[in-house]
Amino acid sequence: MSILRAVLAVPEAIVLLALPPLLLSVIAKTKAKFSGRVGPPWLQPYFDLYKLIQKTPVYSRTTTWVFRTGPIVNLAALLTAATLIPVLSSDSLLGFSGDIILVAYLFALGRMFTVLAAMDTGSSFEGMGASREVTFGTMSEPALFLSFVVLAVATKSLQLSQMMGSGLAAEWQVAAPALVLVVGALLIVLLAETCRVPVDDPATHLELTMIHEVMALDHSGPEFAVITYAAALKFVLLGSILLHTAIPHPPSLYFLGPMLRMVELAALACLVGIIESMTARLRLNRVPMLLAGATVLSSIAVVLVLTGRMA
Amino acid sequence: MHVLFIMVPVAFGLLCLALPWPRWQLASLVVGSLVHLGVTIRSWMTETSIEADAFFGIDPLGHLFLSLNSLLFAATCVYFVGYHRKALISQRIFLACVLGLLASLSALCMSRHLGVMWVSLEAASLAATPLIYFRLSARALEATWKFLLMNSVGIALALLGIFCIAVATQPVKPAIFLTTGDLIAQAHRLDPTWLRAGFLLALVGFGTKMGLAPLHSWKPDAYGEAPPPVAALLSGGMTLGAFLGILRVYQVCGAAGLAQWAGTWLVVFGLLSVATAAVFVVGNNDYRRIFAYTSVEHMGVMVIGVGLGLGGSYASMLHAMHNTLNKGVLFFMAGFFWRLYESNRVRDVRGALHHHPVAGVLFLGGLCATCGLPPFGMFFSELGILFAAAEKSQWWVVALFTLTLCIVFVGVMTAMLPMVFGPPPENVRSTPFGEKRWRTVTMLGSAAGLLVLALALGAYQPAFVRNALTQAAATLTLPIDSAAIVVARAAEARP
Amino acid sequence: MLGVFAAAMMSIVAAGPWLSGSSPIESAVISWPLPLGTAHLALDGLTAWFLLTIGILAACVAVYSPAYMEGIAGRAPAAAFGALMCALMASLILVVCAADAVLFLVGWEAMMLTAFFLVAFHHDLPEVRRGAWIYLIANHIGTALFVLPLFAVLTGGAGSTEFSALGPAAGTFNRSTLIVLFVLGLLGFGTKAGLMPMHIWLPAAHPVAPTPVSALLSGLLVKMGIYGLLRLLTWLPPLPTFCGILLLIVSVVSGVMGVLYALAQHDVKRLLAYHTVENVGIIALGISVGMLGQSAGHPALAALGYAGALLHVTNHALFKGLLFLSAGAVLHGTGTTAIERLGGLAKRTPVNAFMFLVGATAICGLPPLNGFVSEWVIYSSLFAGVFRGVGASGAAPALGLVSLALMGGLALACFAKVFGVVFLGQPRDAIVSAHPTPVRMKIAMGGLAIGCMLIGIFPGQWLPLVQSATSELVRSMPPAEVELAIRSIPAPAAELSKPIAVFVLVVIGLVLIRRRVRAWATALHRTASRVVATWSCAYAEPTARMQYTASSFASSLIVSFRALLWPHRELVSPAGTFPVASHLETHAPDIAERELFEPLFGGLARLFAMVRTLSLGGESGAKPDIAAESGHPGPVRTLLLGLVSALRSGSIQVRLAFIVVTLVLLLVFEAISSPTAVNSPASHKSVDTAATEVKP
Amino acid sequence: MMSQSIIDAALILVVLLNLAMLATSRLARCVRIFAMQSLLLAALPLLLELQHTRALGLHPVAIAFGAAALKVIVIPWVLLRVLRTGEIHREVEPMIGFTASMLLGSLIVIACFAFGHRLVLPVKPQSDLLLSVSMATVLNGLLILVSRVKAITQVVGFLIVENGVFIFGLLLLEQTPVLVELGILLDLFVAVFIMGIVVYHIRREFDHMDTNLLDALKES
Repeated sequence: MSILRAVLAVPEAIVLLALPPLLLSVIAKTKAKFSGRVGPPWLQPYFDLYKLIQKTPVYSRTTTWVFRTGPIVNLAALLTAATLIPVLSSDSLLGFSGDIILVAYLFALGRMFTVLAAMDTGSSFEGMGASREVTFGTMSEPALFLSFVVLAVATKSLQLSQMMGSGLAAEWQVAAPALVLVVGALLIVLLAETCRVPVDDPATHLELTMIHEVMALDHSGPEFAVITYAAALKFVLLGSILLHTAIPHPPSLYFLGPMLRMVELAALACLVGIIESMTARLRLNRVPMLLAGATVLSSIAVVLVLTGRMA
Repeated sequence: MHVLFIMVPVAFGLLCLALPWPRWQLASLVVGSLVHLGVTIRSWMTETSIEADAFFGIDPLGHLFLSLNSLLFAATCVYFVGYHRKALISQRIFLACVLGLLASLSALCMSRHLGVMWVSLEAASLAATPLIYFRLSARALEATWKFLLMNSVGIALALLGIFCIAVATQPVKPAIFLTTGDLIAQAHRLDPTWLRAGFLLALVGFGTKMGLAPLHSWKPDAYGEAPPPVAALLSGGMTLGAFLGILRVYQVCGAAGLAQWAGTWLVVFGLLSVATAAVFVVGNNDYRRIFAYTSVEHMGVMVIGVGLGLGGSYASMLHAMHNTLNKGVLFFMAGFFWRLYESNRVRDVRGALHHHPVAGVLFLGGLCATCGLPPFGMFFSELGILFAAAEKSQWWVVALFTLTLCIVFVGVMTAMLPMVFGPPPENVRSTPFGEKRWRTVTMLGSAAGLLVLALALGAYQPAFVRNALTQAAATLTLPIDSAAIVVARAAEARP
Repeated sequence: MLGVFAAAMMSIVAAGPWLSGSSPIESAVISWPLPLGTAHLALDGLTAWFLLTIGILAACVAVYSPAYMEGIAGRAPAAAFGALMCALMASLILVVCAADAVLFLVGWEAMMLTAFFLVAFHHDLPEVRRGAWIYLIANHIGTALFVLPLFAVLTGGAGSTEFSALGPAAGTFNRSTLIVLFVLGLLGFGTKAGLMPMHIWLPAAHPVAPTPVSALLSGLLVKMGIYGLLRLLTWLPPLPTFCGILLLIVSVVSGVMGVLYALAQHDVKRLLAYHTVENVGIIALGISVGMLGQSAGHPALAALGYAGALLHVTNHALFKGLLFLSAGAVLHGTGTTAIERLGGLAKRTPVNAFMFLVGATAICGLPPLNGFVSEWVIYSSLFAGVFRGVGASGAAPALGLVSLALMGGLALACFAKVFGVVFLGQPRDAIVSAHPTPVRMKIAMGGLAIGCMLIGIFPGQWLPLVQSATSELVRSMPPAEVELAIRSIPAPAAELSKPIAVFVLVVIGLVLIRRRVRAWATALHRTASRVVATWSCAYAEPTARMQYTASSFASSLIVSFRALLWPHRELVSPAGTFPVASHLETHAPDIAERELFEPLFGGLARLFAMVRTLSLGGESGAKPDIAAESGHPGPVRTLLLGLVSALRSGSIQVRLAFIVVTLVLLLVFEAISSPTAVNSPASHKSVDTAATEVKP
Repeated sequence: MMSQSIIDAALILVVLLNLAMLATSRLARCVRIFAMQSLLLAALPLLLELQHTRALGLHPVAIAFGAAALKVIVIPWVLLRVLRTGEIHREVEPMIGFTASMLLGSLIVIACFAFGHRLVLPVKPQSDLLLSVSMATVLNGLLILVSRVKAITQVVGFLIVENGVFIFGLLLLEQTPVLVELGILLDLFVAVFIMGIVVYHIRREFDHMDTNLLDALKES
């Protein structure tokens, strides 16, 4: 890794850390526009985080250290994943052959600890949310891996930054249909993993219908801030995986690339906002169908790629 | 030397009849068997030679079986001291019959002449008859009648078979005796047709006595009703005698170049026996009858081994040895449980391990030995037979053998494990004889002795044991593939 | 116990030099006369790897057991337990060290037997007896029906029982024989390893065995099945692709079904047993990739697959051992392992909770623990398989990938359920009290936990150890490429360790930051954090009964996989204005047990009963329906009736008839089969003349 | 030569006695028939020896007298005594009717004669009938064993089988040494003696001799 890359990594990292809340407010703004409201100020998420951080937390007497560590481990896992996933520039800091597996399992680690932290309260609502979280997580994982298989086979690599970099741009001419399916699958995975409509509605206050929010019912103060931030970060990471797959940048545009990527992320946020405004939440027992659909899409893509490679 | 083997038991048996006091009778029984054992051990020290055309002589095969019998009898007599009850009608006759059985079996093992062998085998079964009727109950009587009649018919057929062999020797000039030595030497000149007929008749006859399926049906009754020590003698000793009878005839057939043909029949009967045992063990509720069927199974295994030749017959000898030891242990323990729980039924005997730990452990050991689990010897013998079958690439034998043995294992374990494990039932007495510990000690001691011996010989095989087994196996297989016969045949064919 | 510990240490020491460098095979023939075969021991890379596994786990169990057995006071003496454990150790070591078929089988059966006695240790309880029985029968059937014939075929071909002779002999077999051998091995060793559908003994035996024994069963005995399979593969030449795909499918089935059943269990130890099935599936997945690589001639692929399998063998031994010991601590403390009755143990036994969490994280294959390392290697081998297009042009490895991912997710769900319900929240059953965990047990668990962490955080130092073992497995391939392939195994590990280190550092950093922030916030408001009742949407006083139960937690997943599980739910939904006593239960009885084995055994038993009663009296199944035929019986029916009644009576005539019939059949058969038996009168004369001229 | 025809006649008579045994309905008569048959058989070795070599050797004489003493006098005496002491209901009670068993028996005889003269002996026997007759006798004995229910009749059946074997033994008169044959006879005697005792016990235990009722022991 060249000195230049190292130097450039610093501002990129800063941007990466600063970006997520903004995307949240982009989504909020979009939804506000659609419902004809003004919406909160652009920096509202940052204010919220600051407010939460300086609050003194309230703990249930049922909880243990697991309750406190859960959010931290989750955030740490996501931050580690961020060093492997190409976010703005199309290569990653610590990427190595086989890092896709690590990324997937880091997400899983985060989920595990969020769920455990939720169950630590012993409240039936959190238990409910945890159950749904693991259910949907389990079901979205095959779709994610199958999409990875497609990309890996297409680019003959197990390193995210190579699977989605300029290598993929060439593949789009060859295996476009497969990749389109993969993009679809990844979009569904994104919505499910970041608990967005149609899988989950972060805006609702009916605990019985919630997944992600209900798990955080008892978290307060800094823990809650960490959770909120981690959710946003997860959105950014999965979103950039989606974008790098859908719109691989040719290496020709050097520093334009990251800028462009930020715009695309904002656009993705808008898209999610639009989806949330247009569609209604699915019934919970319909959600597995959606995820199964994602799995089907990606498996068809796998078949296409394998047969295509045989031909 | 040879005379001693027969005269010692006879003498002590007469002593039993003569002595008025029960204790002394018992003493003479034990002493007699122990002296016999001593003579046997002595015979291993000294080199024994066989004179030709003598009625008696000790060849490796007979020597092995003789020693096994002697050992089993010694253990059983010690056991019986602990087992027997005071109010015993005609104890003297019983003891005399035990020693008579020993004498006739010794004669059988040493006999070099088919006729003499037949006589002593018949004598053995006649001596065994009163032993089975020991309990003087209706069931015992029925068992006795069935045993007596079936064995007599079988033995008559065996005699017919021996006569057929005699007919087969008629072309041999000058005429020869029916001594095994002569027969094997002259085998290539025997009339094959009559030899075959003789073999089949002898197989059925001795097979009835040995308890091969479908001729086995006297076994469960006799073993179920006879007092357990007697059952041990029958299943460990007398069956060996009948087996020896078959082996003698098989030797002749082998020498005459009919080994393949005879072996096939042996394998068929063996598989049939193991399969029958498998069918009848599963779900059986009388543990002595189950043991009887395992005896049928083990007879089958031995016969299969011999039928496979070469490696198989060594494994078969090994199996015969361990069968004797193992049957001793099983029936000794059966007798102990009979005294402990006063029932033959499996479901009445529970939780032996808690109830009487030593007995439980011994019984468990016996079970493992029966089912052919290492480090007991039957594991090796059955494995050896399996390998022998595979080496001859007789895949059907391999498949049926493993399958049926597996079923027997399942049946035995399913029936017997609950006897050992779990909580014992109420209202059973803690020791069979109240305060008389020495009885318990003698019974369990003799069982433990046999079990330890089986364990030792299973895990570790001293050189002389291996020699004995291999030599015995050699007498079964060597004439078959020795070049001498081929040469002789060629010489016959030339003029 | 000391003996066990010593043996464990010895095996580790013995294994040491072989793992560092692949030195030549060291073999020793002991002058111990067995009735059959030779007492020939040998030590190679593969053996060393399994010795290492045995050593580590057994040592910790040896430290753990005494304290545990003191707690669980049974009627059986502790001395017997110790002796049996030593015997089990000896037989385990014998199995991996044996270089002779007979010796191997001796060790194999001895291991089965000693483990049986250990499983049946608390045999006062009926369920213990049943579990032990199932264990014994299943294992013996596996051995007797499949392993023994396997070795019979091999030794029959080789003409010797030496392992060294088996390889060359196997080289001469034809294709179909090889497939038969492999299938026999798969069935036989698969039974021991607990591959579906031969797995039924694991969920039966593990819950009832004393916990240290369950740990050994699941950590070591099951691995002996894997060892046997690998040993078999070292002898066989590269097999047809079909075999690899078969193994892959079997392992996928056992993996997915295993974890699904685990999800449906209500007893911690039973659940862990099903997870053993799953992990064995993962190991077998690696092996199958290795086989595919071998049959397609890709040494690198083969090496990667086998290496992943071997690594997972050891890792599974570590974390499954840890989990079982921790579950044992729960049992030791509370006296139950029923998930629904437990809860909130993290407050009362925090150390044990931490141990269990480590194990759970590891078994879910989550970084930064050892489970992830091996699963990562297997993943990359599967990806490589897809790239190379082995196994139905890459479809098989792709299937493997997806199902492995599915297994990961389900395992996560499962252990979230266990840990969340057992250790978190409040105690669900007030009467269940928890004693503290004894120190020695803590030490033992700590050892295993540290092992998991070390392997997980420093994979770069761990992976090279597996090289010599792997090279044993791919020896049949061109050595140069093999050398290269072996070298290439641990290369990415160094890369892998970087981000894992980052993760650990980030966690530590965040914790520190969290401290500072809290201090700062407290300084700001001069109020420390408050502790109140769980809010849970403003219930005034949430009780323990209001917690989410394990069944409900798992039910959504179980329901969505009901096509595979066939669970039956008992849902008494609340009804009426004042609903009372409503509850939900989901049970998933084992399909293999219910649909395959019970009918099989039942049928056999019935058949035998019929044969028995028909041939020698007793209650005959056939007689009534013949007798029931009304009206005047015709001749045929009379004959039948007569036959049946004759057979039913134990009468002496029938038995004599058996003899006669047998005899007649034999003679007739001979007379027909052999032409020499009956001569024509023509030849009579010649014989007469011969006889006369012989007569003087 | 005439002795030849005498021998053949004797053999035929033996066979007829078998059939008579199958037909008779009285236990005592069964025993007596057996005794007569044994008498014929005891005479046979002498006849054969006379025909073979004009002089009488020790061997056949010993055999003849041993057999006669045992089978003609002692054993029938034992059996009849058992019959008398236990007031045994004197009917035979066959499982297969008399006529049926007669038919079966004669079928057996025919088959044996048809098959027997096709069998080649290595050395020409003194009489071609020996082989067939012995086979017929053995099989008839077995038939009695299987088809009769009285314990005593089964003993007689066993004795008939022994007689058949004895006839076969005559084929190799010069081979089997005297010792063995006497041993065989002795065994036979002891066997029957013990059988007699057991039969006596059976009667005392069950006060019947009907072996049909001896089926308490069976698989359950």
